[in-house]
Amino acid sequence: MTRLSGGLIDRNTSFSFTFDSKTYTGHEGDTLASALLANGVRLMGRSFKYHRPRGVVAAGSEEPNAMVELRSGARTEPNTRATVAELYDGLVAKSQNRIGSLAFDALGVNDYFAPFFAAGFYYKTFMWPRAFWEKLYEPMIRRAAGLGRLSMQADPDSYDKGFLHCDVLVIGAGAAGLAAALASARAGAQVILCDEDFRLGGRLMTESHRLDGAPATDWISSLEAEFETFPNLRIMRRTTVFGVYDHGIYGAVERVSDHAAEPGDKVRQTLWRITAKRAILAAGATERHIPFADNDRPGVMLGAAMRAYANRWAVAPTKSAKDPIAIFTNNDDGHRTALDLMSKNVPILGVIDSRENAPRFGDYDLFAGSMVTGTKGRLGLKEIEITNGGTASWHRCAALGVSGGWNPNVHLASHHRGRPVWDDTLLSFVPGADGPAGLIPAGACAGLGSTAKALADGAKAARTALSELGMKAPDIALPDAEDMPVSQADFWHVPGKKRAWVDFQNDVTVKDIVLAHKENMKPVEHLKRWTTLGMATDQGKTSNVSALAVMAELTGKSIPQTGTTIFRSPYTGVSLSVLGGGDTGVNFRPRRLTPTHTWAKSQGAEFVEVGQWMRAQYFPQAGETDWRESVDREAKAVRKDVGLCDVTTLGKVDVQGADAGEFLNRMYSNMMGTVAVGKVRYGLMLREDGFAYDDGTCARLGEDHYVVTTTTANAGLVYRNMEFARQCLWPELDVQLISTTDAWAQIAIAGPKSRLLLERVVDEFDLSNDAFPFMGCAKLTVCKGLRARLFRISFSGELAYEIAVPARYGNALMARLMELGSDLGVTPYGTEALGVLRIEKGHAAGAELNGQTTAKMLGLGRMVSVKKDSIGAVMSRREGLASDARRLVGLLPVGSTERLMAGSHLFAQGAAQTIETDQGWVTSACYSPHVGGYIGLGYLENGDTRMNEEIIAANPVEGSEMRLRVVPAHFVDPEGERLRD
Amino acid sequence: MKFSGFKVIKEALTGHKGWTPLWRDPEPQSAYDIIIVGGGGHGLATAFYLAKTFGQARIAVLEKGWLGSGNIGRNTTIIRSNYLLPGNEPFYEFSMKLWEKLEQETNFNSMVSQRGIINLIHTDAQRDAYRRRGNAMRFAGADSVLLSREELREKVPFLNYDNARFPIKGGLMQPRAGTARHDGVAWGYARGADMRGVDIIQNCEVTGFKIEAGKVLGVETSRGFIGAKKVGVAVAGSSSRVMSMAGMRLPIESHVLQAFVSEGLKPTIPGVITFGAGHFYISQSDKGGLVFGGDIDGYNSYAQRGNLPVIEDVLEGGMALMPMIGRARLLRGWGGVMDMSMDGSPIIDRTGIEGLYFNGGWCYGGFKATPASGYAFAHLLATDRPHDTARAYRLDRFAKGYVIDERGAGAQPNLH
Amino acid sequence: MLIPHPLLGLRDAQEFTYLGDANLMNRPDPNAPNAEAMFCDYVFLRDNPAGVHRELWYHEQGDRSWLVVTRNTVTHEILGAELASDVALAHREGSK
Amino acid sequence: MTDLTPITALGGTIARVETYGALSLTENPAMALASLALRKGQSVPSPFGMTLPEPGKWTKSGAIGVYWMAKDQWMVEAEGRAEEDFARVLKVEVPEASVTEQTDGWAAIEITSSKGAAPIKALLEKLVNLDAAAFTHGAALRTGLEHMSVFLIRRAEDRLAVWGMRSSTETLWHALVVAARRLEDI
Repeated sequence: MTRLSGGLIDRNTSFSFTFDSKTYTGHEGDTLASALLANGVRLMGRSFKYHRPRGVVAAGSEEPNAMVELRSGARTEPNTRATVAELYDGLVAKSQNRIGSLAFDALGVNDYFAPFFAAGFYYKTFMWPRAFWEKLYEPMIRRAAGLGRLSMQADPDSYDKGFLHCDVLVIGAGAAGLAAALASARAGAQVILCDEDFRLGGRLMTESHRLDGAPATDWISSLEAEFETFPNLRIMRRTTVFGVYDHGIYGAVERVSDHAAEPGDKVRQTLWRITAKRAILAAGATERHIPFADNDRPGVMLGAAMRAYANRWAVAPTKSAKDPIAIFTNNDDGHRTALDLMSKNVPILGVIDSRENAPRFGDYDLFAGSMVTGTKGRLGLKEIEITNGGTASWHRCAALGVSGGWNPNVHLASHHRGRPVWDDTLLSFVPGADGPAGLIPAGACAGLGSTAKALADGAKAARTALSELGMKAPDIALPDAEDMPVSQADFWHVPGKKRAWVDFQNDVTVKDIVLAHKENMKPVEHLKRWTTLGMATDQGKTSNVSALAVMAELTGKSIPQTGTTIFRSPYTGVSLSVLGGGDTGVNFRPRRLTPTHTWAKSQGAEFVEVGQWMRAQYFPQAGETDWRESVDREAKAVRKDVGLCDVTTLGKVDVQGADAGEFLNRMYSNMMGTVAVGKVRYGLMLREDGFAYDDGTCARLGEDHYVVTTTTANAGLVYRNMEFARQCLWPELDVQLISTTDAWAQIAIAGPKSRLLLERVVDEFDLSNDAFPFMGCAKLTVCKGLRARLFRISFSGELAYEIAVPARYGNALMARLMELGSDLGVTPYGTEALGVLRIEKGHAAGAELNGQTTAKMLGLGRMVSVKKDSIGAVMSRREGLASDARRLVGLLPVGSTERLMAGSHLFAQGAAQTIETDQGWVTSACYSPHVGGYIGLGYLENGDTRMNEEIIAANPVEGSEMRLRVVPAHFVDPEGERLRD
Repeated sequence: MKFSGFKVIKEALTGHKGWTPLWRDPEPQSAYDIIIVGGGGHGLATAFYLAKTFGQARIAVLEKGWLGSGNIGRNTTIIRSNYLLPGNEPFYEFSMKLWEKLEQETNFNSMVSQRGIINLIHTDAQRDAYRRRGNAMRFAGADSVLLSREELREKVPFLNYDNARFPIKGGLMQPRAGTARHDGVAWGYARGADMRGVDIIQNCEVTGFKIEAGKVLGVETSRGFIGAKKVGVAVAGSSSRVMSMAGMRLPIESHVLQAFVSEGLKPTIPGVITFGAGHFYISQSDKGGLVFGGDIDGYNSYAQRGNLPVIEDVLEGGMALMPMIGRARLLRGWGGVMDMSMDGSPIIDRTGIEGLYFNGGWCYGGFKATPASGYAFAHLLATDRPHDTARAYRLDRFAKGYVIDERGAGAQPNLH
Repeated sequence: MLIPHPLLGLRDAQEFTYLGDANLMNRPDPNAPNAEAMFCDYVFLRDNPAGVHRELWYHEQGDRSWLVVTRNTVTHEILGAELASDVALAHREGSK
Repeated sequence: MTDLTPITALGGTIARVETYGALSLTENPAMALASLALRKGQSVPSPFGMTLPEPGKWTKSGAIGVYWMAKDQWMVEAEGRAEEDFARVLKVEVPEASVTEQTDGWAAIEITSSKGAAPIKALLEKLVNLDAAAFTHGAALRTGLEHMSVFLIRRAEDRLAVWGMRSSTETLWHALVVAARRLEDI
C-alpha cells in the first residue's frame, strides 16, 4: 500500500473491488485510479496503436491512458476513465484493448513494428490487390483498432431527461465557481451550480494551500452549509455541463447512480437541458506534459495529478526511498508537487527544471537547466535519464511528475466556434471575445489561476452577470489565499531521436508531427487528421497545444500563427443512452389509439401502424389460418352485406367564418367552398409547386361552418398549411380553424345493407335516397339522443355512410352496430380490407398520392379549376407537369395466379428492361376477392390510351415477372351506381 | 512518388527520410484555362478528372481555407447508389463504379469499404416503396437485395426486433455500398491532381467574379485577380454566397447537418444501417468509432454547429433501434453546412454567364457523389456538354417542372 | 434556440416548425401576365444570406401562430420576432 | 339520454386514479371543453360574465374555466358537463364567435400534490421545457411533452392539469406515471 496521511477519503468505509479479476480494497472518496495507485497498481491500460503499456497520467476527466471496461454483463461500460470512476463496494473493472493479459498483450508486438506505422501510413498501402481491402486488410485493422468492447446487450438501465431554467448557471465548483455561486445566490438570483466531481471544491481539494490560514476544506464546508440555506440555489454534483447551445441553453448530464453498483429504482443518469440567462464558466485548467523520449511509461504522470493524488486521495505512486519520485518541469508549479510530496514524507529524487536559472523552493535536489531524455521499465517506470548539457545520467525512479504549464479549459467558450486567443505571458490559449453570448469565463479557465485571483474573478463574473440581469450584487468577503505568480519557460518538448509521445492514447509522437510537416500536412486541421492527434477520447485536452508548439517550431512561425484549436461538444464523453434517454421500447414515440381500440382488441384484431395511429389491420376469426382469408372475408362482406371500419384517423379540420368558403376555394384546386349546406364535396389539394398533395372531403354543416377531412398521414401538415394561408397569405379573410380529429369517433358503415343497419341506430332520421342522397351530410342523434354527424360518402364504392359521434361513445357505438347488424351479416373490417376495397374502386391513397404525382397523373386533371386561383394552380401548368404522360391505370395479371407485387416496374412487352425503357410502376396491388385474382393500380406512360394492351411487370429484386393487361382503374361498378342507390 | 506497401517498408527501414509533400503550395499564376472555386471533395475531384481524363492543363483550384475543410471533412462517410428516380440513380451508380476503382486511379488508399448498407423497413407500404426502389436500382445496373425480417435478423441480430414501437420488418440492402475515409478522398484527389500539374491554392478566397459582356474573365481573390477562360464553382454549403457575387439567386438554402462519432470500440456494426422510422443512421469507422447522424436541424444556418434537440432526436432513434449501443459514449459532434436544394437533388450546369459553371445543391448526399460529381463537372467544363448521367441536374428544371424529388416533399428544403 | 414569441415570451425553438424565407408570405399575383415566372421565383429561389435573415417559424407545439423571426444565420442571434399575421396585414396596408 | 355507455380516454368506464408519493393523477372525463374563436373585427365577449384571459393565463369562475389558446382564441372548460352539448351552451353565450366542440378532442388529467408546490415543480422539470418556478397559479401554456402536444394549467400551487390529445392519452399517462414514480422520494 502506498497510502499517505490525510486526504479526503473515509478510512472507516472500505470498499472491495476487482481489476482484471484481482480483488483490492479502497475507501469511500476514492476513484478507481486512486484506489489502484494505493494498491500499487501502475499498469492500467494499453495505447491505441502500439499497444504500449500505460498507467494513469491525470487525476481528472482529461485522462488519456487509464481507460477500463467498468461493470460487467449488459452494464459493461467501455472506455471509462479510472480517474473519474467513483469507487463503490463491489466495483468490477477490466483493462481493455489487449489480446491476452494486460501485462502480456499479444498486440504489443505492434510496438516493434512502429516504424511501419508512421503517421498516415495506411493511406499509402493496402491498395493491392483491390479485393483484399474488405477481405483481409480492413478486418485486420478493425480488430486491432477500437478500444473497449460493447456487451452487445441492450442497456438495462433507465434514463431521464429534464429542463431547468435559471438566472445564473455556474459551471465548475472550484475557487472561482464557488465564489460566483455564493455571490449570485446571495443576490437572490436563481442559481444552478454544476460540477463533474462528486465533491465541491475543484482544485481547492487537491492543493495544500490554505484559505484564511485554515485548510481549504474548512472554507468549502462552511460554504456548503450556507448553500443549504438558499432556496434559490440548486447544487448539482456529478453533473457535467458538456455543451453550449444557442441562446443560453446548456446540455448537462447528471450521473445519478453511477456511484452505485446498480441504479435500483433510480435512473442511471439524467440529461438536463438548462436554459440560463447567464452562465459563468469556471472550468479550471488542465496541466500539460512535456514530450520526451519514452515519456509514456506507467509511472510518468502530470505533476499536478501526482500532487492531487497525494493531497486529496492520500496516495503516492511509491513510498520506497530506493525508487523515489522525480519531477520534470519548465515552471515553478512543478516545484510545488515536490514540496507537497515531501511534506507527506514521500521520497524525492529531485526536481529537474529545464530553466538554467531555475528557482529553488525547498530542500530537494535541483537539476537546473536539465531535461529528462529517456526512461526504462517495460511495464512501469524504473529509471530515468537526466541530461544537463552534454552530460547524461540514469537514476532509479518509480514515478515522474511532469509539469509543462497549464492550459485553461476554454472548451465550452469555443463551442460556438469562437477562437481562443494566445496569451504570451501565460503561454497558453485563453477564451476569446467571440465566445457564446452570456457565457462569462472566470478563474483559471480565463487564465487567472492563482487561488486568490480565481476567487476574485469568480466574484467579479457574478457581479457582471447580475448587473446585466438588473440585479444588485452583494459584496462578499473572500478568504485570504495564495497568489503566487508562476514563472514558466517557453519550453515544449525535449529534442531527441527516440519517440516522444504528444498524444498518449492515439500514439502520436513528435516524430509523427515532423513527418506531417515534411509531407505538407501543415495546417493544424491537416496535422490532426493525418496523425489522428487530438482525436482520442480526451479530445486533445492533454496534447493539442503541445502539438501546435512542435509544429510552430517546424514552420518557424509563432504558435498562434500556426493555428488555434477549438473544441466541440461534448466536453467529456456522454453516454449514448442518456442522450437518447426515455423510452426505447413501445413507448419510444406516442401511440394514438382509435376510439374503438378497446373493442377491436377484444375482437382479437391485429393492429398496424398508420402514422402515429394503431389501426385494426384485420379481424381474424376462428379457423382462419392466413391473414388473406380474413381480409378476403371482410372485403366480401362489404360488397355483399355491410362492414364497419373505424376511420377516425382521417384529419378533421373545423373551418368557420364569413370567408370560410372563399378560403377553402383557395386551398383546394376545385370549388370546395361552394358546396351546399347539408352536402359533402370531394376535393384535391395541391402544393404550391403544383404537385398533388392531399385529398379529402368537405362537409358544409352551416352557412359559415365547414368540416374538411385530410388523409391520416397529412393531417398535421395540411393543418399547418391552412394556418399558413390564413395568417400569412390571406390575413384579411374571416376564417377560424381548429382541429377536431380526436373529438369525433368516425365509423364507416359500408355495403348494400348499410342503410338497413343505420336505420336501426338513428333517432327519427329519414335515410331514404331522396331525403339523404349520396354526398349528403347532416347533424342528427343516434341511440336515443346521442349527438352525431352523418356523411354519405364512400371509399369502397358501395352504398356507404360515415357516422361520427363524440369519441367517448365510439367504442359503444361500434359494439351496438355489431349487435344490431348481426342478422345483416355485419362484419368489422380493417385497413387491409379497406385497401382492397379502394384498389378495386381505383381510389388513390398514399402510394399514388406520394408527393411526386400530378392531378393529371391521378386522372384528376379536371379538378384543377382554371376559373379561379388556388394553391398550386399556376405551377401545375408548368411544362414538366403538363407534359407528364403517366396515368393511373388498373392492372390485371394475364395467365398467372402469382402474386402481383407493388413496386414492380412496367415495361412494354419485348422491351429491354432498363432505366430508359421503364414506363412506370405498380403503386398498389392486392388480391381482389371480387375479381377473383390479383389486381393492381399503377402509373403507366400514356396509360389512358393503352387500355387492353399487355405489358410486363418486372420485379427483379425478388426475381419475378408477369404479364399484365391495362384496364381502367376501377374493378367494381365502373359507373358508380351502387354508391348512389 | 508512387505509394505502395513496398515504399512504406523501405521508408520505415530508412528513417522516413524519403517522403515528400503530398502536394505543393504554389503561388497563383496570373491566369489559368480553368479555375475551380472550392478545394473540397468535389472541386478536387473535378480538377483531378480534368487533368487525368479530359486532358486539360493550366488548372487551378482555389480554396479559401485548407483543402478539404468543407463538407468532405465533416460527413458520415457513406457511399451508396440506392436512389429511386431516373434522374439520380444512373449518376450515383456511376459514382459507385468510380469509387470502386478510386484508389487505383489516385494511388492513395481512401479506404473504400464495401460492407453494405441496409435501409430498414417498418411497414408494408415502406416495403412496396423499397421494392420499387430496389428494382429501379437493378434497372440502372446497381445491386439491391430485399431482405426479409429473418434474413435481416441473421445479418444484424442486435437490433430491437421484439419490443419496438416501429417494428422491423426487413430491409433493402445494397451490398456494394459502404463507407470511405472522408479526408482520404480529398487527399487522394488533391495529391493526384497536384501530381498532374493542377495548382491547388489554399488560403485563397474568391471575393468576386470579373464578368464582362455576359462572359466571365476571371476571379477576384484575397490574393489578387486571377484570370480564367472558364470558372467552375463547387462550394456546396456556400453556393448561394458565392454565386450571389455573380448576381445569381439559387434554388438553395443552407442548412446545418450534425453528425456524431462515439469513442472507439471493437467491431460492432458491420455495415451502414439506416432507421426507416426515426432519424438515425450508423456505421463504424475502421478506427472503431460509431459514426452516426440523423436529420438536419431544419433552419437556415451557416454556423457549422447545431443544437441539442437534434442530438437527442438522433440518439432517441439510435437507442430505440439498437439499445446495445447505450453504454458507449459520444465523443464528438460536428455540423456541416448543406446546400439544401428545392427538390433534394443537385445541380451541375452551365449558368447564364458564359464560362461560369455551377456545381452544388448536394443536400446531405454530397460525399457519395464526389467521384461522379467531379467527373461530370469536369466533363461539362471540358466539353460544354453534360455528362450522360448528370443530364437531369439542370438549373432550369425547377422553372420547367422537371424536378427530381426523391422524397416527394416539394419545394421545402428542410424536408428533403 | 429560444424564440422571443411576441405574445408568450421566450419559447424553446423545439416548439416551432421552420418554414424558411419570410418572402414566402409574398405570394405573387396569379393573374399577372408573367405569373408562372413570378411563381417560379417565389417558390424556388432564395437569397439565402449568410447574415440577417427574415424567416417564418410556426409555433406548432404552442399557439399555432406563424412568426416572422429575424435571425442571423451565421451567429444564430435573434434580432426580433413578429406575428406573421400582423406583418401580412401591415404589408397590405402599405401596398394599398 | 343515450343508452350507449361512454368510456374514458384510457378506455375504462370510470376515471383512472393513481398515486405515486406525493402526486396523485386523476383522469377527469367529466370536464367539458369547447373552443371559442373571435370572428374578424369582433369585440372580445365575456362568456359567463368572465373576462377572457391574457396569453399564457387561465381563469376560473364557478365551474367554468377559460385558458388562452391563441390570438383571439380560447378554450372554455366546464366541470362536470361533458355529457352536455357544451359547445352549444357556449355558443349561446358568444353568438357571434366561432365555437367548436372539443370535449372529446382532449382528455384532462388532474395532478394534485400532497406536499405543496415542490413535487409539481419537480414533475414539470422532468417533462416540459418551461420555467417551472415561474409557472404559478393561473398559468396556462401549450407545449410539447414527450412528443405530444399538451395544455398545462396550474390550477393551484399544488394542482396541475394536463390536457392531452385524447387519442394519445395512454402514452401521456405512461409518461406522467414514469415521471411521478421517479419523484416518489420528494
